[in-house]
Amino acid sequence: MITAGCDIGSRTAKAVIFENNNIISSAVIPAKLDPVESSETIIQMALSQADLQLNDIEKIVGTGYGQQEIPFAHRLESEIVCHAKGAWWNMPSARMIIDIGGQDSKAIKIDENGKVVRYTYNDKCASGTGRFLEIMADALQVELEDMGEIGKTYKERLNISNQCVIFAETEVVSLINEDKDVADILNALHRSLANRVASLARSLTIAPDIIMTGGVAKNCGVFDALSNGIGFPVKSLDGIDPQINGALGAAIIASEH
Amino acid sequence: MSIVAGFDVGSLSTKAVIIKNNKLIGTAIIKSSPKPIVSANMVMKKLLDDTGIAQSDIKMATGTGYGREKIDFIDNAISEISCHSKGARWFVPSARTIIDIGGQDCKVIKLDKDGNIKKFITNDKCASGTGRFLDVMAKVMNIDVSELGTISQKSTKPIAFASICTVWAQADVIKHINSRRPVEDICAGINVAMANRVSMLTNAIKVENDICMTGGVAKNKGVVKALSSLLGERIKKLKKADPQLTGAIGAALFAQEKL
Amino acid sequence: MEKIFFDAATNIEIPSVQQWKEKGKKVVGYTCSFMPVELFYAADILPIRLRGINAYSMEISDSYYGPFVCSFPKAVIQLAGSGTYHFLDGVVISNGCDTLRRMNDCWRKMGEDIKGTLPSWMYYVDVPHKPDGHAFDWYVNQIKKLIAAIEKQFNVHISEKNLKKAIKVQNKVRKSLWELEKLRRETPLKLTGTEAYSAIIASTMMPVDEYQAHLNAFLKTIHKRKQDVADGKKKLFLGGSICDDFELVSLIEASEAVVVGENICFGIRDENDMVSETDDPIAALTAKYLSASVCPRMMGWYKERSHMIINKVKNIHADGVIMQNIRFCDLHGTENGLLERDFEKYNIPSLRIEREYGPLTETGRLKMRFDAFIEQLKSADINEQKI
Amino acid sequence: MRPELKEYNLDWLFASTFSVAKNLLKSSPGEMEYVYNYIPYVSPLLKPLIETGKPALSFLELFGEYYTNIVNAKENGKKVVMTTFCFDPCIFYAVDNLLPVTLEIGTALTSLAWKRGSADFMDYCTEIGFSETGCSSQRGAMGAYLAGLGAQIDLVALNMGGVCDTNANAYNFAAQYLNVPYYGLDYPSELTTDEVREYHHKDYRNLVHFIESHTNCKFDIDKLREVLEEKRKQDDLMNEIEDMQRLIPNPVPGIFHIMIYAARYTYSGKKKFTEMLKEMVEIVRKNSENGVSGLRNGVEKNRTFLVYIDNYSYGLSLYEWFEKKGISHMGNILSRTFTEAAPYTTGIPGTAYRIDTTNFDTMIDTLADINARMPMTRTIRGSYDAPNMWLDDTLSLAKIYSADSCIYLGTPGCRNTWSNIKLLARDLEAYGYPTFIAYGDSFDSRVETWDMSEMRFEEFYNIRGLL
Repeated sequence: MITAGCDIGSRTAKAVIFENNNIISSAVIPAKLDPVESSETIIQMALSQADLQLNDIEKIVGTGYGQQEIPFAHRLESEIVCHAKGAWWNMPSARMIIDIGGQDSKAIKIDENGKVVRYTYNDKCASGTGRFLEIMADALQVELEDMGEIGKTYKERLNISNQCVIFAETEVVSLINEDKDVADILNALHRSLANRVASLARSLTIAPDIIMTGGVAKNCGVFDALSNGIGFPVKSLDGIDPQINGALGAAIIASEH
Repeated sequence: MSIVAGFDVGSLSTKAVIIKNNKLIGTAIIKSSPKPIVSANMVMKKLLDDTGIAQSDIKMATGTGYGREKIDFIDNAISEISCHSKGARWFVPSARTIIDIGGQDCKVIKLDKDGNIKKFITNDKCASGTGRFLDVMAKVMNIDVSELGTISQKSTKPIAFASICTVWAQADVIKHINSRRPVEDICAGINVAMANRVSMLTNAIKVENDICMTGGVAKNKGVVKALSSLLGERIKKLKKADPQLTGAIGAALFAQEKL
Repeated sequence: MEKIFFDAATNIEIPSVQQWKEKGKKVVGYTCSFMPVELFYAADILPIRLRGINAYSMEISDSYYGPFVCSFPKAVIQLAGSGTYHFLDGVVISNGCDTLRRMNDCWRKMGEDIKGTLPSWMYYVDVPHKPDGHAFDWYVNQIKKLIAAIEKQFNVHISEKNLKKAIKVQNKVRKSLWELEKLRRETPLKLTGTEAYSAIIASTMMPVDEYQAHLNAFLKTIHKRKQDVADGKKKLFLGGSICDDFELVSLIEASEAVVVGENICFGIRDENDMVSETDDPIAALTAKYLSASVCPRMMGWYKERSHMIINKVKNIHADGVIMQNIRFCDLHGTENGLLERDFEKYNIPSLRIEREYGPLTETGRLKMRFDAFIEQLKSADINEQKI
Repeated sequence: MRPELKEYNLDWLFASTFSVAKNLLKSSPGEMEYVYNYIPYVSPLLKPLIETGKPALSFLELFGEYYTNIVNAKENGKKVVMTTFCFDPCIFYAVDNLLPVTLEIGTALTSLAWKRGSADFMDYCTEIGFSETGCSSQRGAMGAYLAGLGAQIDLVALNMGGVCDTNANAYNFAAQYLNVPYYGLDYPSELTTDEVREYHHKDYRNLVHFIESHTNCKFDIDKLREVLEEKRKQDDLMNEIEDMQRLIPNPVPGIFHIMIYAARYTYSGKKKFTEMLKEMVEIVRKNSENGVSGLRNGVEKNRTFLVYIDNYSYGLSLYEWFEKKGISHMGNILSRTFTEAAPYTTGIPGTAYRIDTTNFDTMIDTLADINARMPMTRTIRGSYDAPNMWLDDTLSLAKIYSADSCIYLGTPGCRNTWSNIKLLARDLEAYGYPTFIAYGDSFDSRVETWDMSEMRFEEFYNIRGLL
């Protein structure tokens, strides 16, 4: 049975094709303004990689911010359930999943069967979301993908404390004005974001293994800082791009129904 | 013959003007670079190139704006509040209430009849009443921030947003885009949300006529219209120059006084 | 500036506290200015004020406190959770405001999650929201209960004699602090607000005898000074929410201003702010700590408060007032709104700001407001000259 | 505030809306539909209300009368006292020339039925100096009274000292701003000790003195007894409704919670409220006899207990959503009556009150005890996990009502619950109650729009498998 998962987020669109408990193809693109267009483009990309046609797919589950707009989805599932499913499939020892998304961040607690036991999402403004990094990348004029590596080379420990993304941006600008090094500022930003998200996990009471999923997991600065903020080592998915985890979970759910 | 200059280094844009005998003879607006000193040098170069004036001809220069203290070629630095008041009076000599929506904050200033600051108030709360709010929203909509006003004019039914936080409002905007609500209604909703925040601040200071709006947002007809109707008062148009230059003009006028 | 005071005001576990501990003596932390420190000194216990300075992140406290909450108690919990308060032998929390009283709950919960963060003794003091009548009697009883609890927990006896002695000692400190306040009203002005304020905060962090000695020395140095630190500057009064993160004072003074007085949960109000040495000590402490400490949490006492504050502003000859409140501190936020109207009636220029508690990592926006306010005050001067 | 809003007096608007709306009940369905088209903002509230039949008429009559009396207060030589919910206003009705205005009810009604809710009034408070982060429940209606768009307030009296700073602070602000006398009852953090009881009694006697001295009226013992006896009847009726709520399916229509909430904090001790309750009991009894759920479609899929307050900011959207999903609304903290007869107070000495009308003193003590045991003054005053406080109450209520899940709804202005809700939710989860914390504002739709909230609710019920 071939199934697919399609995750239309506010920043990126992801798709995974899944057959016999294996990922056979996956794709990620920046989201387009029209979610229908995003979903059609992304599924075609994943299909052509696997050399398949849309009608070869038996079941498609849609998820993400724009899930309502996916024209070909047979079923919709919340990102929370999809991320839980994907991470648990990849790593059955997972008990807690942290997903930093574009509009919100979530901490999810699951049981040994991958079922969601509790979850929480970020509560205050957006300083704990992927948007935060994007706005900051803009302000610092660095590429989003490079932030992690650059931040690793920091020398001075700076602090960003504001609760509001926009005002945090002001803090960043003022650090630039003070001729602070970009790496030092990035390091502070990563810690600031990670600490906001860490509080989500802490409020559910920590349970290992903790897996970080979503695009931001690729940022090693945030990833490392998260372990510190939680006070417990965070793991990454085994051999899978963390960004496709939601779509993967969706594809797995499709195969189960 | 006295040539003076005013520089307004803001978080989103950097503005500069040259004034000669009380007359505006050169203006420049550029997008700010993260480093104010870089912005200041760039705007200075543009100004000199455009007007053909040599830097040495500028007898006095005053700086204002977020990065004012970092500019090395100015003679003194004065806060935006004072500069916007001064500049607004140059546009509208009868101005008593000045509303300036900047990139980082929003200020409402009350002046006495001679143009002295009687009281001012700024929003400290959240970025939802600042220029950055419109900026972020325009970006989500994939339009230029300058288009927000014109597009919104076609709207008959502005959409209500969660207006307490910029980023929460942004989530709302994305939701409405996804569900294909008319772009003009979304834009109008954004402008109204902005006007709501600003009117609250303005009312807190008890407006006195005439009211002026300075800064880039003054060019957004949607916000100005919504704000006028909320306040129940007309907002005077700044006609002599681009309202975005008000701070820089005020700075230049301070420089002129120092001569 | 007196380094010893500055260090005490900007650090939590200062050397004098460590020395106190090394002698095998106990240290207890408390939350509000309603707490009679004399009780602890009478038992030879060092009381220190719980503070939230230098908390750069909130990942621990945000997992207990919700988002719409003042950052001061959050910062205290964050520090407690990171082990900063490991040296405390006990904590006494009172209901200064809703968020502060909930600190008790959050701290206990945190103790379940993070080993070693819960002090061995936690005690809650219920401060009534009225300063007189049956509330007075209630607080007398609360103090008696607290005494009994201290005696039991630390196996000590708090005698009336020791209590009276402790009152005397604290009154001496208050007299010296009043001395300091008087100096801040003089021209030429010989000390900055940052200096004065760090000395005031240090009084809640240091053993009293040591503090008294340093304060005496400090007063002497000031007297010897000649320079007017207020020359060409505006004199300001600072009011509002708790403000032991006195970077704010320094930031104001980085503009052309000097802070000559405050009303922010620390220090003394006036020369009568003393504890009677003749009355029954517990009643005397209640009279000072409850009845004379009316703060906005005591609803219905605004007129008395505004009268006191306006008089203070006049007495110190301030040119203007900066009223601040920590975001989500409605008590001070609202009182500042009322005060703003009253200041206007008395022609006292004022500036109202809302801020976050804690390290000032970004000062641009605040500095612009202070600069503009001072420009406003100066332009008013020029006008007066014109007239 | 919008200039056009300054044209209308809020009390008058309510008085006329409710007085006119009650005529709707005499109309044919066709006529009703026709009228609804002309009142697009009030109709989403009126429609489900009117569907309840008799109690709706009483509700509309009650509020028509309540606001008409306030509008005419000065003409009739009456004084107006501004008070809070969670204060039992029956004491005011024991004085001839006094009428209470309860801000939170005004805010809720405005949020439910006005086009822009009470947003303009809330902002007006900020404009005149009140803290923007203060609780929205007061800020709404308070703005109207402070702007002079409602009755002239003569005095302020309430009972939130020691329970909720933000609440007491708002009334303190109003009193200072309007320059009228203020009296606030104060509550220690404990509930059941003798010392506390004595504190309550002394404090309440000061309130009695305050009322007498500012109204130039002496309390009439017969009038007081009459009011308290009426209150006793009301308590019994509310208890009866609550008791039947334990049945599965729950026979109580969700909207009754809003109707009782609004009436008990404005019309306690008044006959009209008793009438409404009697009619409600009749409906609930009939439902229970037939084994029918109070939900309109009759099928109960989930029983949700609201651990704090309700939501009024989206009109009745949340209620309608509950109806659509088959979720029984098990009431919130404000639905409770802590009398001795209440099912959740039996066997816990000192936590409930008893109405004793023997003589003047016992009646005043009774009133003091009642106010100390109003839902919030009782439950939110101490540590959330102290005996008889928030956690205890929530757990026992959730158990008694066989709740499947819990929701926290509140306002960002609530310092107490936002300092504790994460802890409470954790404990409730540990006891097996899936708990959702909503970030919206119960009175201000600008904090989180209904679209967004709906998405979150939908997510919660789906993920936790509650439907």
